[in-house]
Amino acid sequence: MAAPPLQLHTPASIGPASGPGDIKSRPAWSPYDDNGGTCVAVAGSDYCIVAASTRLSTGFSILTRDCSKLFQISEQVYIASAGFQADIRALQKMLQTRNVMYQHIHRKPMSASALAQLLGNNLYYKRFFPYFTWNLCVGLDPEGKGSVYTYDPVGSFERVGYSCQGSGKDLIQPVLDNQLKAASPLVLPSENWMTALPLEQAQDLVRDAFVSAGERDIYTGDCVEILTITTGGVHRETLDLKKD
Amino acid sequence: MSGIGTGYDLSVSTFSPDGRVFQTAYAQKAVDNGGTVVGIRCKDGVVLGVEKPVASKMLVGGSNRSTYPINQQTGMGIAGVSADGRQIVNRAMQEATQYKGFYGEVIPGYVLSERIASYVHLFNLYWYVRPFGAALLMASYDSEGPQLYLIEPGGTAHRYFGTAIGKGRQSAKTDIEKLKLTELSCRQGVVEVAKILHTVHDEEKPFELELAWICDESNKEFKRVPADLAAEAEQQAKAALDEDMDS
Amino acid sequence: MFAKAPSHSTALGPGCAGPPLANPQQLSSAQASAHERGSHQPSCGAAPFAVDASMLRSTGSQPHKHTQSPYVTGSSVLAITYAGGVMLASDTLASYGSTKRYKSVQRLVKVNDSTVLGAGGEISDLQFILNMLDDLKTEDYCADDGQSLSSQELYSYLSRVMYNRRNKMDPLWNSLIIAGLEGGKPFLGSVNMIGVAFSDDHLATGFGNHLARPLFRKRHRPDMSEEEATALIREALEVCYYRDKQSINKFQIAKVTASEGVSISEPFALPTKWEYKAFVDPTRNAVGVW
Amino acid sequence: MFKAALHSGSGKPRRRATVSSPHKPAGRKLLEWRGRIDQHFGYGSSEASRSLYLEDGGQYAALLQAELEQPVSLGTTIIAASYAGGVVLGADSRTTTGNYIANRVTDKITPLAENVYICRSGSAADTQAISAYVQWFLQQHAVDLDRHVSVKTAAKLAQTMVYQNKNMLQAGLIIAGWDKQGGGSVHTVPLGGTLLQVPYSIGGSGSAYITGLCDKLWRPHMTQQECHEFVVKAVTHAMARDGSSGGCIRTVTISKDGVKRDFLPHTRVPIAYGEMQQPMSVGA
Amino acid sequence: MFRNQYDTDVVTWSPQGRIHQVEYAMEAVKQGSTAVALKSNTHVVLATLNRADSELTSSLQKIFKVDDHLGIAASGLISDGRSLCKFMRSECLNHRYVYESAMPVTRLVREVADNAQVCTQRSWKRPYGVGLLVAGHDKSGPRLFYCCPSGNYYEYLAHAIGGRSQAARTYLERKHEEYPDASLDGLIGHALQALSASLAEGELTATSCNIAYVGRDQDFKELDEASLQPYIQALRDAEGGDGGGGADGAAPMES
Repeated sequence: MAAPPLQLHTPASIGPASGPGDIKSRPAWSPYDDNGGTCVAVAGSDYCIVAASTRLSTGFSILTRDCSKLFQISEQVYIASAGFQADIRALQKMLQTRNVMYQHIHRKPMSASALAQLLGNNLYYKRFFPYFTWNLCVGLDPEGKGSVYTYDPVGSFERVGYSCQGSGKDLIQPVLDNQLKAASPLVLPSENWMTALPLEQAQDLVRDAFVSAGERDIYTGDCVEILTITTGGVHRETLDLKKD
Repeated sequence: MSGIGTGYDLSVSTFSPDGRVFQTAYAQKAVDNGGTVVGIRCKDGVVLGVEKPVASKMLVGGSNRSTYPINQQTGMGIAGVSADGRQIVNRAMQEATQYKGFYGEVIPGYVLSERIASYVHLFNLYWYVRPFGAALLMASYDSEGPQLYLIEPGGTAHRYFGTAIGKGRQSAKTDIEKLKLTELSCRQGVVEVAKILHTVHDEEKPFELELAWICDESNKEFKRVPADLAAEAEQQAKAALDEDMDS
Repeated sequence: MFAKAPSHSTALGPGCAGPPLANPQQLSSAQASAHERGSHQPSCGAAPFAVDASMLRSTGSQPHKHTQSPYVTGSSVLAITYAGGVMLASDTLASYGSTKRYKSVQRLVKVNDSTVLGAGGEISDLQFILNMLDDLKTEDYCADDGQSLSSQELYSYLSRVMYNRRNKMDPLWNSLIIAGLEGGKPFLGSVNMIGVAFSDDHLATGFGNHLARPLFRKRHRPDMSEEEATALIREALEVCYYRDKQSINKFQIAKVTASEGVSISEPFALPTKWEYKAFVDPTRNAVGVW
Repeated sequence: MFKAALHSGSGKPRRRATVSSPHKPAGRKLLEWRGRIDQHFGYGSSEASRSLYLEDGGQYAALLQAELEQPVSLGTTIIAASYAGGVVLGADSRTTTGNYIANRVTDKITPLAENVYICRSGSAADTQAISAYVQWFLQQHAVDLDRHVSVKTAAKLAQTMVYQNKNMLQAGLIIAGWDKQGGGSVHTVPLGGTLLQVPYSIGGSGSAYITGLCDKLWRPHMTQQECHEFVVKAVTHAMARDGSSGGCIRTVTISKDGVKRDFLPHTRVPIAYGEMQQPMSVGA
Repeated sequence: MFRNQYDTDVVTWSPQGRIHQVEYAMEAVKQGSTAVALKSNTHVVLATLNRADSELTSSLQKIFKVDDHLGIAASGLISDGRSLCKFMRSECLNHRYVYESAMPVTRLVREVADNAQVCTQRSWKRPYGVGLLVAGHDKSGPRLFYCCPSGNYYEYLAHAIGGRSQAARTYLERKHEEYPDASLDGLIGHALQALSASLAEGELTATSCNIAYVGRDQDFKELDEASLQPYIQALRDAEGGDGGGGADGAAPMES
């Protein structure tokens, strides 16, 4: 982004008639912004890890260093979202509301698969004025296996063994592919795609991935929040990243 | 009333042969049977007092409100069916908000009273509704000074220097007439209102006094009378009552 | 991964209210046409997805609203927390394009006994917002239950209002800072015209995000005393006055503390420094310099 | 409510020449243009203009059309100032359509109510429509209130219309008057629909030339006469530099004693630097 | 056949200034089984009786969770109660969506009551035939309200509604000084005592009643049968001990 040329005076401001209503000088606006951020999720056979950076940016500016991109829907189900923060917030609030309604009706919290479908439907519902959000839906399936659902902004989704979304995707996804790729999806159903890595190693991998992305992606940094979901509960840790 | 059994008193959209609308009169009856509500306009503001019967000692004290702010500059006291009264209060709040949004100024008391009266009147026109069983005393303090209005189930609105509605209205009105309202301050008015309501309430049933005012002392905002002043007024009222009994 | 050209005011970045720089930076033709279509280029390098703006226009006789732009605007608002309170500051200018037209417009407003709103951007939209908040306040007054909206509730409310209006393609052209005490703790929240909302220990809207926040990042501590906080805010205001052409030396500072509630200062001017020798004669010892 | 009313058309003829949209078929555009020639010049038959259009391949006509498609606009100088006890409103009298002076003795100071007047700048049609609506609302309101309306209410009504239709209206308004509660007060409603109460306000294209002058000359607590002189001087200097302002100077003074209109014909407008005094006209 | 000619719809005032239909609707509340509610300085407890009509049916749900901070117990036409509950849930959700906070109990109750009033003034409607005990906790502390079909609402320290509730009210009134400082367990004990006072025959079992509570740092929660059992046991012990003389032997801590 080149700096605007220096002006000793503004040509437009000389003519008194040209007020701010002057069409040419009208600032345009876009209903979208990209606030950056990276989310990673890894499914194990008895755990699920979800992590997201906490920096909120716009253009070359950092808005805040501490804005969580993880959102708890029910006890063991989370979504992680990067992209346009206002849309993310709207999506989170909508899902939260729907979860309360679901519980009033069904008297149980939403499962990861139920939320996954709901999220997909709602993203597609806004197909022609989409939520500009890159989402992961994360939790445990009824057998206690990690489950990760990955989305595009307009609601296409699939269950996978691991995924990365957001501004650091190009940096992290190849690493995950290299480290975690299991048998061919053609061979196994997706609910069996989870990695064989033990929990600690998977956590290390996620930490490394974020530290590396923090080096090269200006939208990933400050801090990463890592949640480990097991049948025993949810464990939260944070890891500082570079703050430049 | 001569309407009973004639069949002319079953609907608000029916006149009786002698030109009366009995349903409206019956609704007024609901007001007349309710707890007494007194309002007086003093030299520096308006005081409203409500006598609230307390049905059970398990009720939380001070709950079951009968006086409601409409906006900062206006308030109402309900006599009769309070559920009905609340609808009118809600409408008044909407009118006040709408007026402010449109004209950029606080709605003057008499404009609000007239608008509310029109609303109440609507329920006297159609067979599929019934008139409100509530009357409202409205206190306002606008650029024209403090004013007191009474809106009745028939859809009438009148401005008063002081008036009373509800069960004890007759003797309360007599008492109000004895007051020198042009010289009375609201602080004194609160005591007078408490006295009147205590006098009027001659049964042994427990009751609660709800006092609200809008005056210079309340910063021209409609508020409940401060607890200490209300307690003091009630004390004085009781003392005066005992004195009367003794003499 | 790479920063894309901001889509809004080139000076203030996306979602920030305010007129463009004197000479708005021309977007590359590709970007410009992309904006016309309303398409969006994700910074993560993924494929852009297009929004056909015409799809968003409501059918029928409804006028198209998304061409609006700000007319009378306010500039930055700065805000920091400190031990036991929050502090906001802004100047009192409302510009008309680059004309400094109204110089006594208060942009810090008391919302209720625990909350202050600071606003930049279109003043008429601010007045609209204030009318809504006034209605909310009256609602609280009428409920007469001693409860009023907390600053966090107001922040949440305003974020919904701003986001809903952007959804209607008819945004309220403001950047807002909501400040107050939440359960005795200082709270600062920021909402911009497209509904991006976040909370931090220090905030600044508009140009202040570039000029004041670096200073805040360096110097701000949550446990600052009120004197320290005042000194920091005043220094940041000074910087804004030196480097933001849409500002004047007439400021107000608002505070919310547990003991005193909301207080907004009378307008005041800051001492500024212009008498450095090098300022008087910049070309001395530097021949050939302009 | 305003919105609906505005959209449905006021029944008043809208004088603003229609800015043709690109979607309109060319034939219709031409028709409109012919109509306008007749309307604005009062001569030139449709046939004549048609041939004009055809002869040079439409070039001249296109130019003329561009000129005439300018909305009838009050490229204007308006002002209102408060003094101890009241307000003085002032305006020039020029209305233009592009470079053509459509009216040289316009009255841009319009009564909204007995005690409130408005200075209009921007599109003549828009400001007339707004004023007409505000007049209508205030009339109703005065009946409701049974007293004079407040200046603030008048300003708020105008503001609401400008704000809610900001995309469609070109209107810069100054509302001033006197009422019992607020005394004399000046409210300004610039383009986007902001409403501000100010000690004095200037507006229109001419105002840019006199901002400094007014900042210098205006003082609080002026007498009525001082305030009137201030207003006339301000408009004089604006007319001296702004081509879109000119003609005569009209003023309206409002105080508790009522409303007083004054008219300063062009011949008596003071001469500014670089201009010449015209010779005395015959019979003057 | 009719008691009088003024009692068949809600838009007819009787000459005495009464709406008979509304009064009849309030009778409907008494057709329901007993619901009891009481509050301390920190908690509100709701208790209802279940009358399973036969061994083969489940008993009707009479306690509804509205939001984390608020729930209701209904007596009368439970289906009316459910639709009011639905309204309350959506109001609370809306409030949470906009303000990200719990809706103040008083304001919700007032909205419900205003809704109920409208049904007493339109010829094509009938009043709700249900009484609601509303238990909630917000910034102002624990609150307990009774919403009546007439559109009136009252704030109580303790209250009982439904058939045979007079006995429960008598109990509640007799012991009311103890409630403000009572522990949650103590409150539940009192609620069960009140409930059992209203029993026509037999005694209270964990299946024949329901308990729910809400309070400071305590989301609205309905006890299941197993966690109710110890309280029932404590009630039995107390009754055995001093013949129903109160809940001094508070129930054991819930594990």
